[in-house]
Amino acid sequence: MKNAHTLRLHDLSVTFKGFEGTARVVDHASLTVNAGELVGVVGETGCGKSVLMRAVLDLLPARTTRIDGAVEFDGADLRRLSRRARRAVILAQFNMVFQDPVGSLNPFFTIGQQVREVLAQANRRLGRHEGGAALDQRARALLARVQLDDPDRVLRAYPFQLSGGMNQRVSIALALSTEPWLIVADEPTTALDVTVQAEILTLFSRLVREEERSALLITHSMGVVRTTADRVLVMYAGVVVEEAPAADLFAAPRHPYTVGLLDCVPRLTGQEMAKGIPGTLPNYTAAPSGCRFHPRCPHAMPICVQERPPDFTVGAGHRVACWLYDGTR
Amino acid sequence: MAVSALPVAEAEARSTSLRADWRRTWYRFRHNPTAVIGLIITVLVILIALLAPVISPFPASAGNFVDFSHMLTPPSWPHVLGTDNAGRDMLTRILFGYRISLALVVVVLLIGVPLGVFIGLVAGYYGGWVEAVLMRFTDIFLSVPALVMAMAITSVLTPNLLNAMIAVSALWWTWHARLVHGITVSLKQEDYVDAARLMGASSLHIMVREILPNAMSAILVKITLDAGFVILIGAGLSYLGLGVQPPQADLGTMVAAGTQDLPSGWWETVFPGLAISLAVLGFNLLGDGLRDLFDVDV
Amino acid sequence: MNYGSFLTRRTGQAILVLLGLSVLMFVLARIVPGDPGRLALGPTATASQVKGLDHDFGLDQPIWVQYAKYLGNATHGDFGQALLTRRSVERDMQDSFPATLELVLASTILVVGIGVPLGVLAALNRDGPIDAATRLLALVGVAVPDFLLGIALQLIFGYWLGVLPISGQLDPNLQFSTSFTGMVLPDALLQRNWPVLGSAFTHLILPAIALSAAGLSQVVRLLRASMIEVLRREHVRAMELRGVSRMRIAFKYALKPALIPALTVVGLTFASLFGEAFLIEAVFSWPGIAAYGLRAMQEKDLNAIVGVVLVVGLMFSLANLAMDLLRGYLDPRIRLKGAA
Amino acid sequence: MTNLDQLLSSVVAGDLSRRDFMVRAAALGVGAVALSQMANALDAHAERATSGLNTLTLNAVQVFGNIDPAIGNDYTQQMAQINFYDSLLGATAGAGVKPLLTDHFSASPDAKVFTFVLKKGIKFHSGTELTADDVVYSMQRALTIASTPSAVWQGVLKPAGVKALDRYTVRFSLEQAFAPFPNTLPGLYILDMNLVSSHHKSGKYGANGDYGTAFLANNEAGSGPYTLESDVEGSELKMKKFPGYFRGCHANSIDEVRVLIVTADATVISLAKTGVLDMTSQFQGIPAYTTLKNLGFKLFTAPTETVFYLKMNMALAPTDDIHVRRAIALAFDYNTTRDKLLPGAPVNGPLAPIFKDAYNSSLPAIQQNLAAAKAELAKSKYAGKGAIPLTFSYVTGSSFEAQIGLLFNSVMSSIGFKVTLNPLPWNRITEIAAKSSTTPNVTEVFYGVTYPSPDAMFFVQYDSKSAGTWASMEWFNDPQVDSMIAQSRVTVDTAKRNALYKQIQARIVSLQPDVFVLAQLFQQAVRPSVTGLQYIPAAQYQFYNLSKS
Repeated sequence: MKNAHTLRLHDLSVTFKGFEGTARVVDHASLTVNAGELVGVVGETGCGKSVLMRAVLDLLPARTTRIDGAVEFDGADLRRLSRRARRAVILAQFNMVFQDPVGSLNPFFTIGQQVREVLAQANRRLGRHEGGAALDQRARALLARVQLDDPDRVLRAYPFQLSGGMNQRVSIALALSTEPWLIVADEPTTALDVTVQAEILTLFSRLVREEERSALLITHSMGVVRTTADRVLVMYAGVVVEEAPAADLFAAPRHPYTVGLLDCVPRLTGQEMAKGIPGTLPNYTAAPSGCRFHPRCPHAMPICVQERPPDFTVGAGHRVACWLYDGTR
Repeated sequence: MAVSALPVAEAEARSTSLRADWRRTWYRFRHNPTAVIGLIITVLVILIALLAPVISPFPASAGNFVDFSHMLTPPSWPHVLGTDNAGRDMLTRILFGYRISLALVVVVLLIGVPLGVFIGLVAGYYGGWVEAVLMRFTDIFLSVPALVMAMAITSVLTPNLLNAMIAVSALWWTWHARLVHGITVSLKQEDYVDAARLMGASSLHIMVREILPNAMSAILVKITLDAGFVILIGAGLSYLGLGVQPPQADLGTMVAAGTQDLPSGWWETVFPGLAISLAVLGFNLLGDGLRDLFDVDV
Repeated sequence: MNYGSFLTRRTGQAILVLLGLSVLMFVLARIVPGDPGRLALGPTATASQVKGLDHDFGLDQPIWVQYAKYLGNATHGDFGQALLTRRSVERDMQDSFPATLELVLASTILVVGIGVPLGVLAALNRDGPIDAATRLLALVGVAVPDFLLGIALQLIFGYWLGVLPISGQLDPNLQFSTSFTGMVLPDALLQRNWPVLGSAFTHLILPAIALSAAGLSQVVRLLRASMIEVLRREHVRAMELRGVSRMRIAFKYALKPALIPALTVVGLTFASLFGEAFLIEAVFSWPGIAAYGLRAMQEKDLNAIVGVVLVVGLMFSLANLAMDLLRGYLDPRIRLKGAA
Repeated sequence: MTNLDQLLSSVVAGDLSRRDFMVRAAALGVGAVALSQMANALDAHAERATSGLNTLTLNAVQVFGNIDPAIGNDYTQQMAQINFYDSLLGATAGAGVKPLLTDHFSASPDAKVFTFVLKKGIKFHSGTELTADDVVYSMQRALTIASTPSAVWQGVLKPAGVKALDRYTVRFSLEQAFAPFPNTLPGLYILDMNLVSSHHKSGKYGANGDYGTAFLANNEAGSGPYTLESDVEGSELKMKKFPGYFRGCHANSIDEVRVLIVTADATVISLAKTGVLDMTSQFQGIPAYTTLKNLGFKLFTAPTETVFYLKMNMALAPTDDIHVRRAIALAFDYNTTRDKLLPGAPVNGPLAPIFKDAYNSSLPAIQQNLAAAKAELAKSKYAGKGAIPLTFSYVTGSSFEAQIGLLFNSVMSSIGFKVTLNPLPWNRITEIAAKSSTTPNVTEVFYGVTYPSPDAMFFVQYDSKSAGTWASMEWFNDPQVDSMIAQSRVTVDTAKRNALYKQIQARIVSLQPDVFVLAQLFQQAVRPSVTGLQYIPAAQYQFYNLSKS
């Protein structure tokens, strides 16, 4: 394998300070991405999954955010590096596909201007010297990689002149332009028409697999991770409640929240509609004590209110943070 | 049933959210140092204006008193800010000067704001040709810088405090008309306005009871910011001899009168000028603070 | 709607507003009590002399006839005769306009040239020392009346330090006739007249600073706010993550979207400088159209007042129109789709 | 020219090297000390003569505008006209007239026909000879254009009444008797008819088209001591000596005049510092004059015919009561005004002492007397009913007028008046002067002559026919004064006329229509090298009279 790196988040917490008080939106989350692995992170909107990724990529506003815990890349804690050094690692190894394909492209510049800018910067970092023609060639090749048929037209166009799907292909291309080891995709298909969602997802996972990259796919859709991810983490209210190989998770979900989420996926085969989970995400400034899920949990026990559940291992690579699986009880 | 219940529920929801808003607002106000400083300065200026006859060291200097044997005394005890070219105490005249500045602000806003709000509401609510006519008319007044328009109007009438007030008021409604027009246009699409209309509420009722309250915070912020701007325009007019006339103790007039004695009699110009700046600063800080608090765009 | 019809509609609106302004000013100038003929001729004039002058100026005709004539003449630049200088208002304004334009352009350059980078830096350095200094500057610009700032600059640099001239446009000892632009500084450059260039430059410094302060603080505040807003956008994060430096993003990729809404304010600032010029030209004895207009207003020279206000209104409308069109041109979403 | 002057000139002209000069100067027998002084003088001479000309630079505080003599005659217009043109008679320092273009003139006993005989051989700048036809043309043109300068002739003279009897004789036949007519003639500037009529464009004056108004607005067509060299509107006007001037030229006369349009005192001072300015306008501030004195300028001051009046509206309560008017005049603080606020010479009535033959010196001097003022006020019908309201107006933007207003307010409120100060722009004052009901109780007004005759002071201010202008804000209406003025206008004999003028002054003073504050002082800062300054009413800035060494 050409890129044998590992990313490991260890007990990562993110706290926002606002006038209403402080809110811990990611609470002691741990996560590992191995080389060549496509890891899915699933949870409702607002569960902290995007914040987790932004913490890793150093995209959170420093003024109002506190990050605790470690972000280890090949064993070195990125959080302890200087901002400059951390940024160098992030630029070299990671990249991201954003949720809103139009919003993540600058509306005032053509695709070509933006692609060339990014490529030129990459060249500079790599000490490559290329003229305009070579850069154009590279830009066209990049777009071809994401199966955009008429690269010249796309390069001339402004983002608003392209469809959402095309924009997202451009985004993926831009994410690939730095040849990252890890691509973080934050809800890459949410803003797209249902018809193109599958195409983009297929393209994304194919590119990751073919080019032997690693990926973190953040989504609120169980359906999305089921088909693409090797391993899946389920988050609720800032907490990783369950982690398992994709097949295991869908075959045997353990955490009551995971079970509820799976019920939310409309089954094309079944007659009944999704049951769903009653209630809404809690207020982070006054997060529930103990297990953050307990107010909505159908199986809540007294201990769930009092104490935060540790991770219980329930199978190979399968852990769950729920008192139901406390072997000692 | 559902329809008739809706406005009540809406109103309740709005009033509770309004109360919560006020709590949040006060919290944020206390933690916004510039807004607090602005409030302090503003209150100070208003108090000075009210109490000028009591706190002035030489109240006679605001009246008929002249003393040409002590004209242009530099700042020194007992004339801490010096005397002017008729031997009158500068500090006293500055303290009294705030009275005229604030009187201008009050009159202009009392005339300009209700008029502008009314025109903005009507234009925004009725739309169509009413809107077109009213808003184009507004544009005409805004097609020339406010100062120039005020100068043109006062000069054609006769320059004095009253006409300056008339001229500035004649402009000021336009800003509020635009502001309220914009708010009205966006609010009249809201469900609760539709609901009130379906219930048969009169247009006047909808404008005054449904739309206006939602525009109040923006109007309040605008008024606060206006106060500073009106003081500046009034001072500019007076400086050019087109506004308040002596012997009234007006800050802009004092600056203008003082320029004839520059550079030796610098205090005659600089101190009234700084007094203007202080008042404008106070209103601006307060206005900015309120704008952040209410999160409105004016 | 495409860009062409956007352009047409906007121009139509501007013309309509200017027409309205001309009616407003004309009515205002004609309804006032007073006897302009008597005023111009002085105390020794006979009643028939006054009548004759009123007739010459058409003051004895119904007001709508006067307006129609006035408008007809005004469209080809004839604003009538100034009662006091006894010259055509047009020529008076032609003589004085370039000086004001020169001052206003210089101030605009200061406003944009300093305001834009400062606003960007303040946004990048949010809550840092540059930001704090910028905010302080902006407050001073808003709160200190520009005429006071002008007087303070005169006191400090003119009277006390004695390093810069404080009145006029040129050292009166120098002789210079403008040629191409009518403005001293550019014409001196074109004619390679270095002493005049130097003198014009030093004369321009203080009034331009005093005139630009308020606009500068406006632009800085606005640009800071819109830059902060843009810097929060996803495409900025995306670009940062793709290796483009923060400075390069700020001054290129974020500046354009931040600047486009600010253009309206730049236009308004440019236009309002023509208003503030009335104060600054008075302070610095600058021989511009504002000083001319001020004299007309103080002397109630109605033709001149109306002429000057219309010219200022025209500049105001042109500036706003130009900025709208420029914004439409710079924003590809408007240019290519016409969505205003 | 002296030998020394010749020497200096040839050095300047480049005929002689400086060393040659020294040698020749020594040969002329000039001593060593004088030689070194001369070397300095030479440097100065060389410096100013880089252009080879004796240049006088002064500032004016307003633009020249239209310099057509038939259009306007304000301060700068007059400055241009009096140097570009000549008139039949010139004004004298004693506020009278003397022959200029004429050798002699005669008046008919009924004061209706005036005949002037011109000097021969006088040349316009164009080279054409000045003849009676030019005089006729100039007067007819002024009467037809009927603007400010012709106001005094309107109703007195019709265009047809002006005739050239022969090449050098002009006759004015007036519609009515007007003995002071010759005194108005310094204001009739004689135009070069051929030159002007060659510039007639189409216009509203029938056969005369535009009467050359477009041309004369920015050009001159005169015979005067100076010609127009250049006029950069708004910044500078240059005049050049006319070599063919009929009165010739004197030693050290001014070759070239530069008038810079500069208002600000600060700029005037900096120009003086850099050595550019030789002479200021008469409108600089008192501190500027002080500064200029320290820079080595001398102050030229002269009392003028212009009197500073507080005009009291005799048709409006309470100033309709003579006791109120006398009380105000007695209470006013003349000394503070003259010492601190506005320099001037004391006057005893409506006429300034400069009219040396017509001035009535027997009238008592005026002084402040608060006790007498109170006593006088007690006699009035308004006394004893609380503070008496008075409105007081002056021109905005003038520092000393505001100060005088404040002083007036302060004094008058101490003796029982309640004063409302009402500063107004000048044009507004001219408007409210049109009606007695809108004219304030008291207004600060300067009034000087437009032609050098007491008639100009009396008729415009005190004749009931002149009511309704800013110059007659007293609404003075006295049949006795009216008849004396009328009589003076038909009295050809100068001595008799002056006697009448003295009676008029006494009568006016007895009615106390004004507070006669002071006769204005004319003030200019000038370099000591400039000599020949003289104040001539209605004819200031005759550069012909000046010298610069």
